[in-house]
Amino acid sequence: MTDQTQTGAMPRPRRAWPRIRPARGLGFTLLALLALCAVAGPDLVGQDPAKQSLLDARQPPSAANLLGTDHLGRDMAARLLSGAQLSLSLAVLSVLTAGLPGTLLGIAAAWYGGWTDRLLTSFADAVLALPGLLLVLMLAAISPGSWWALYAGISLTLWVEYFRYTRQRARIVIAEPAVEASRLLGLTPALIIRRHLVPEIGPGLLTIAAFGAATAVTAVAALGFVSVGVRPPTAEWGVMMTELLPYWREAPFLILQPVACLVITVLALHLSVGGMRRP
Amino acid sequence: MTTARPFLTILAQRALQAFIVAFIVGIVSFAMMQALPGDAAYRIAAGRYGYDMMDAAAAEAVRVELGLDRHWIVQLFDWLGALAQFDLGRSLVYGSPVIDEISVQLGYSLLLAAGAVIASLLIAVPVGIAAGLKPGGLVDRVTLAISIFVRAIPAFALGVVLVLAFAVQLKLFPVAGFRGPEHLVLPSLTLGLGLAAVSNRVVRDAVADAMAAEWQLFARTKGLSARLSVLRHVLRNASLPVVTYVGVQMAYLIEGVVIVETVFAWPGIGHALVHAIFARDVAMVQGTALTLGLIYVALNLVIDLACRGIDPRTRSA
Amino acid sequence: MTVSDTPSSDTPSIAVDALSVFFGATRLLGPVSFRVAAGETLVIMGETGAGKSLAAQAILGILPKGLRAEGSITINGRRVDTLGPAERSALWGREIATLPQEPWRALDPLMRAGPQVIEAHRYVAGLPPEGARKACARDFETLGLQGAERRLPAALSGGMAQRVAFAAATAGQAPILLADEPTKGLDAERHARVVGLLAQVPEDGGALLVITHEVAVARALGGDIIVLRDGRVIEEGQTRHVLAKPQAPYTRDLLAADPEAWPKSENPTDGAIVLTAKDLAVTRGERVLIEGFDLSLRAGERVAVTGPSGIGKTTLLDTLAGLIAPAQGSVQRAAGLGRHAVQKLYQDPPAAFPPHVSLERSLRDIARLHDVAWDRVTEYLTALNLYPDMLKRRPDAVSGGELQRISVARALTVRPAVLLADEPTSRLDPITQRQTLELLSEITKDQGIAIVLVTHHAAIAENWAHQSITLRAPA
Amino acid sequence: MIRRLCAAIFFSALFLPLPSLAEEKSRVTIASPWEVSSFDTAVSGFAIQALEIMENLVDADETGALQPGLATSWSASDDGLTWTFQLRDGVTFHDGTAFDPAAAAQSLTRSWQKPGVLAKAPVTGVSAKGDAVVFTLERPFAALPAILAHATTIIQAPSALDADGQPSALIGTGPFKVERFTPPQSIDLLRNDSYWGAAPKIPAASYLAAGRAETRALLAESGDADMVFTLDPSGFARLENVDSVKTLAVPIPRVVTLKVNAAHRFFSDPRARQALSLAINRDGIATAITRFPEAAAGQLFPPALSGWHSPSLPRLGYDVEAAKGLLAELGWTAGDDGILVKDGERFSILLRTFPDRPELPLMAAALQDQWREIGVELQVSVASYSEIPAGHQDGTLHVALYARNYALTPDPIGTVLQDFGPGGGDWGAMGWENTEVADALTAISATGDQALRSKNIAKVARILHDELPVIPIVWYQHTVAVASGLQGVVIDPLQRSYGLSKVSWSE
Repeated sequence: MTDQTQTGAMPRPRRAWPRIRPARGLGFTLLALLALCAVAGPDLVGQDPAKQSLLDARQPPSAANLLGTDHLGRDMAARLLSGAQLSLSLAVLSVLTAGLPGTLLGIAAAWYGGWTDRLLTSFADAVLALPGLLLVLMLAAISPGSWWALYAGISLTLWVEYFRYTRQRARIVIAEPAVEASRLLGLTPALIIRRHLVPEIGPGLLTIAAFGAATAVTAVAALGFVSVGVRPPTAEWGVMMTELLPYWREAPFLILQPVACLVITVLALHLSVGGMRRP
Repeated sequence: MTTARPFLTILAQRALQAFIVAFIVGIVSFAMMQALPGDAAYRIAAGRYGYDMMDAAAAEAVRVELGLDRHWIVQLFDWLGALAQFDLGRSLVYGSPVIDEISVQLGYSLLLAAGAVIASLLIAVPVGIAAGLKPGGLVDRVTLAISIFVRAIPAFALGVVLVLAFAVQLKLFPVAGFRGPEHLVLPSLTLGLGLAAVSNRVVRDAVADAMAAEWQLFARTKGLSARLSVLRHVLRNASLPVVTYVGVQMAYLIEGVVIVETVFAWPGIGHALVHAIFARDVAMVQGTALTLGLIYVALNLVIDLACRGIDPRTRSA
Repeated sequence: MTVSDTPSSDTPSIAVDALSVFFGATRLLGPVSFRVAAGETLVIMGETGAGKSLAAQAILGILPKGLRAEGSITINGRRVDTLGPAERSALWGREIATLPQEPWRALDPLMRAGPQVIEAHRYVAGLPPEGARKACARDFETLGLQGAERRLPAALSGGMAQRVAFAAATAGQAPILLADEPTKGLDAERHARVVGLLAQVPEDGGALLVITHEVAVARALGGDIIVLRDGRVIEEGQTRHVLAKPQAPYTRDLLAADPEAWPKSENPTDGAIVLTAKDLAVTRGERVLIEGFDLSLRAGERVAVTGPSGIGKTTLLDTLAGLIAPAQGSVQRAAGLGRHAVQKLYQDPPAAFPPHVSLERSLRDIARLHDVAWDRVTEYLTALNLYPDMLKRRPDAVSGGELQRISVARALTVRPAVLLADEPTSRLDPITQRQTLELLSEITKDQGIAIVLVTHHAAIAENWAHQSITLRAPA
Repeated sequence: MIRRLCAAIFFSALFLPLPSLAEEKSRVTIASPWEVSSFDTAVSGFAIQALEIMENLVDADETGALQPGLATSWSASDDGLTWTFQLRDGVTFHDGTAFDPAAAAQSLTRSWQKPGVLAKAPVTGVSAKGDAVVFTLERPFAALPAILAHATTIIQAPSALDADGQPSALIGTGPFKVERFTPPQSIDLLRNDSYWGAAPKIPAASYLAAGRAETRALLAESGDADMVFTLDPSGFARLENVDSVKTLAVPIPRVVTLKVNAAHRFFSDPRARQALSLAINRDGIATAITRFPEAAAGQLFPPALSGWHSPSLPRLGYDVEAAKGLLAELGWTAGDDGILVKDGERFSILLRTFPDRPELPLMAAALQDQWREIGVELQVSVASYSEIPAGHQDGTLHVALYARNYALTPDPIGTVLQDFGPGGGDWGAMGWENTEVADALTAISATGDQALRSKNIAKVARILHDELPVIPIVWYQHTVAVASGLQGVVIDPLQRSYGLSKVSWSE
């Protein structure tokens, strides 16, 4: 057998991020739990996330309200669960709709090179130069309070990152003799992408995606902060962060809850992705 | 891998990019502003007079004053024609020249952005190096967890917590405003922490890669101490991806700037852009977007030049 | 080579007693014992992957994580295997110098050649800045590197990079030089220069420890030799004796595998012409590398192409493969040959496979795309002395020799008419090299496949090919 | 190297002597949410007036009673069509130029031609005459002096206008002059030593617009700001327990109201509007959201609006069953999902509101939940407030939630006339007209006779209370946090002034 000692002076330490098997299992368990929460929604606690009880606002956790009540006396647990549906689907959707075209265009730029590459790269540069916020705010303004406008805007600003990363890495991979060999041997482009590119750039993309999921949710919070949000009484983690900010001194446990949910989600994503790299 | 580009080529490429960006930004922002629903005259009147004073009569007055009835093509060509003479026009809401508005606010925003980048580097570089020198070690794992946590906290929450700690409790820095350099610290730190949460991982990866490189091992076996090897070889090699990434981060900085400007009552361009969009101040939006786009291009030029400084391969060969 | 605490002449510079390296409970190397005194040379020779490099790593104290060394190592009279990492690294450059395997990768890509040597003089030898610069200039002159001080590693040839690395490694005046595969991938001329450089070390009173798989290197350096196989010592003694009268069968095989000793190939078959190149020119940028290249390749024919590094052999091969449009002239395939009729074999076999996919997956993909039954593929594998079980592994988990044979099987799967092989055995030890090339010639003969072999080894070109073309730079 | 340099710069920035913190406490810093973006008095008049940079011809005290300002006296001609304002002598603008009738007339003409309160008054001309400014009207209008006390009619120096006639500086006659203006965030002020009236006690002041209530509360708590206006309920509650600040809450004539499109088939019957009103838990909203339980609006005009608030009106109540009953009378029946249905149409309506006042979206969410109890489905659209006048004009509006200030001018008649006069108003009645109210309002605006006014005001208040063209929800409190060392603080319920010229530091 060839050990690495022959091909290189020393085996490289794993380029991956801290990688521990049990941690990965924990990641998947957490993700499964989050998915369960999102699917089951507020039914899990049997409370209506929109039902108010104004005189019982900002109550600390109790038997009736497991996580307390918000500023309008709504059950926090029910709202967080209801928010999980929107937040997680926003995270997944925006990652998908930004990641897929971004990755495919990145591969196209690296594959064809020349003018295609220059055109796509200039386009991506121009998109980056256009303040992303402008794009999101305008889309949100086209349809105020609409969930889809927010999501589309966020997704539109995120794709460039996937594009840049994929293009940069794919260029290196495509230039390798292994890809040349595969082309000579008659592998179809689709197969070359699957066998050569996906394993090589996949982990990096997943890391971007994990960060991107967090970005999507905090972007909603940031938009809420500049008064662009979804229609009440929608519960979403980012929206809740903005809504609960005014009560951060008297009831800090309120705003901490959606933040904690997001931390858990991102942590779970990172753990289950295992290797984590950024471009 | 790296292609050598002469200095002038870089300048020419960036100039061309600047031109394209100017054109695209102008057209896109104009088109989107036109596409927005609702009557622009009402929005502008609202932006001008506030809700106590704004009504349909004010909106009609605005419509007549600004000629909003004209066909959009006429309005676009007006703007492009003025732009060709380096005139960004007057703010529809404030009536003052856009260039004046931007020049005041841009200065503050750039100060804030620079403070944020410096703060993020001051945090990310040492932390990233510490984590990257021992990938998988305790420092690495702890900083990863902290990075994730900071990344998941919205900037405004981070901002108020920092204010509470450093301004109210410790009384080290002022809460908000922009009188002196001490006012810059907390907003910079708020933004910088958010940036550092990601960029410390980039530094860490770059350092880990450099530490695993054969040339690093050879630098050691030829007799350099660990410290010298890091200082003379690892840092320089690791700084390349980091500098490139900082360039990318700049593009995302503007979002954070808006929030931080609002929390810290900092007069900045992000804040102005948001207001201009809400108030349908097309001239301000176009002018601001254009300025930000050009700054992005200029920053890329700086990054290019920095990479040239670090990487001699791009100069000779 | 005067160090203040110079050991007495009977103290060996380096002494290794019962050194073993383990991965868990598996012994990868050893037990090995040897000693090298000042002015002496020791060559450790063996097949690829025999654990030779582990010895060097164990001596330096840079074994990869998970590996563990036993036995004692004494350097200049001081036991070092019991020392902590910091103390061991303090020996580097000062007591023991190391020549890297791949000099290009061992030089900082962002630092010019001069400063990389100067810093060794300055920080390791402790010279003042001006003195370090002068010492570097002296080194560059002695090594024939004048004018290379301002060049970046990427602008150095392999031979030059090795000499720069030599200057940097020896700047600290360490009395011991450890060289791990110092001639890997060098052409004949550069090969000779590096060996000459190494031979100088014992003459100057240093102790030299060289790890190599090349018989020619051992022969040129003399001294003592240890032959390793599967991590165990097969034979040891004076190099001269061992090479002249090898006792162990394995050593004999190793010597017999030297291309110089190969029998001359028989006459070519008279097959049909499959590929014609006419008046071909190869360029790199503006520079013309090869001009007026003509070739008529017949089925079953073996053609070797030799020439100095940088002459454009690889580019020529790519042009023949149709991967690059010819700058001038034409390449024509015989009528009826399909798109996949020309295949390539690569110098570095692990780099020619998708690294994250099992070998079986890669091969099955190709079989499926070309409608070849899997049984046929296993037939090829068997013919190449491979067993299908190893296909479960990934490319980095099989040896270079095996992988190169798998890549032959992979190429055969698409039923090519022409195989273009770019130094396919230069990274393999002599026995594996011989086996691989012999199998290649058998199979191509059977299948009537023409083969163009690029090599820097004149003996291989001479003995293995039917026809040998030597490229020379245009005037 | 570069890294070290940056570090050096950053750290030296950190440890520079902190001038503003070290400065002797003489400057008073005000924080408030409202940004000052423009030199134009039509746009930024409120801040310029409240900071006492510019002044009006007519001033008003905290009760809304008119006082001499830059005009020492004023009088109307017998037919009520000509008003003469006698100007104060010896007043100069901050830049030394003289304040004279020509300057005043120029400034007022500009205000008259810009959208604002003056543009809505029946003015036909403004001119300088002798040492007075003369207004000519098309019909008698008793509220003119009150309008001249409004922020958009402050007097700016002619030298503040640039060559294009655009304002490019803040030059007025007030006790404070502008040292530095950084739009939209701050204005630094210096005492105007040549002020005609009593000179301010403090030498300098600063205004900082801090948009977020959290920031303002922290500014107050840390002592970085000495007077902080408009606190959020949570911040107010917190600051009540901080020793270094005093908190004040003053009722002001601003009301959160719900505008209902009475022309819409759902709301044309007053009983429908009454039902909606009965379904609102005002006490809940006042307790949980604004946290001033006593500010639940029992009627439209708050007690702060002296002369208009009438204690004799019954409080608007909360009675879900009564509300359901009224709607049932109108033919609404509950559908399968609990939402009312009539003629196959669901009682589903859209409420427009805006986020500029953070409590409005919260109240909208509360209304959404409370009206669901009576089977009314409410969609909430939080967007630009310009959507409300726009929806009023094109008739698409259902209901809108906003905060209306009935004391824009010290005399509320101008605003009330606009809102409930013939044709309704953008921020008032929609599709609702009542000749009795219209006549009463005309009478009030034309006369200065207090008895006649009171009679008509009571009539207007009663009809609005019964008919509910707008449904009041809560009255506003003006919340302020003041550094405990600051003396002489007077909170103006009309929000015309921050009272800077009267404050001083104790000791």
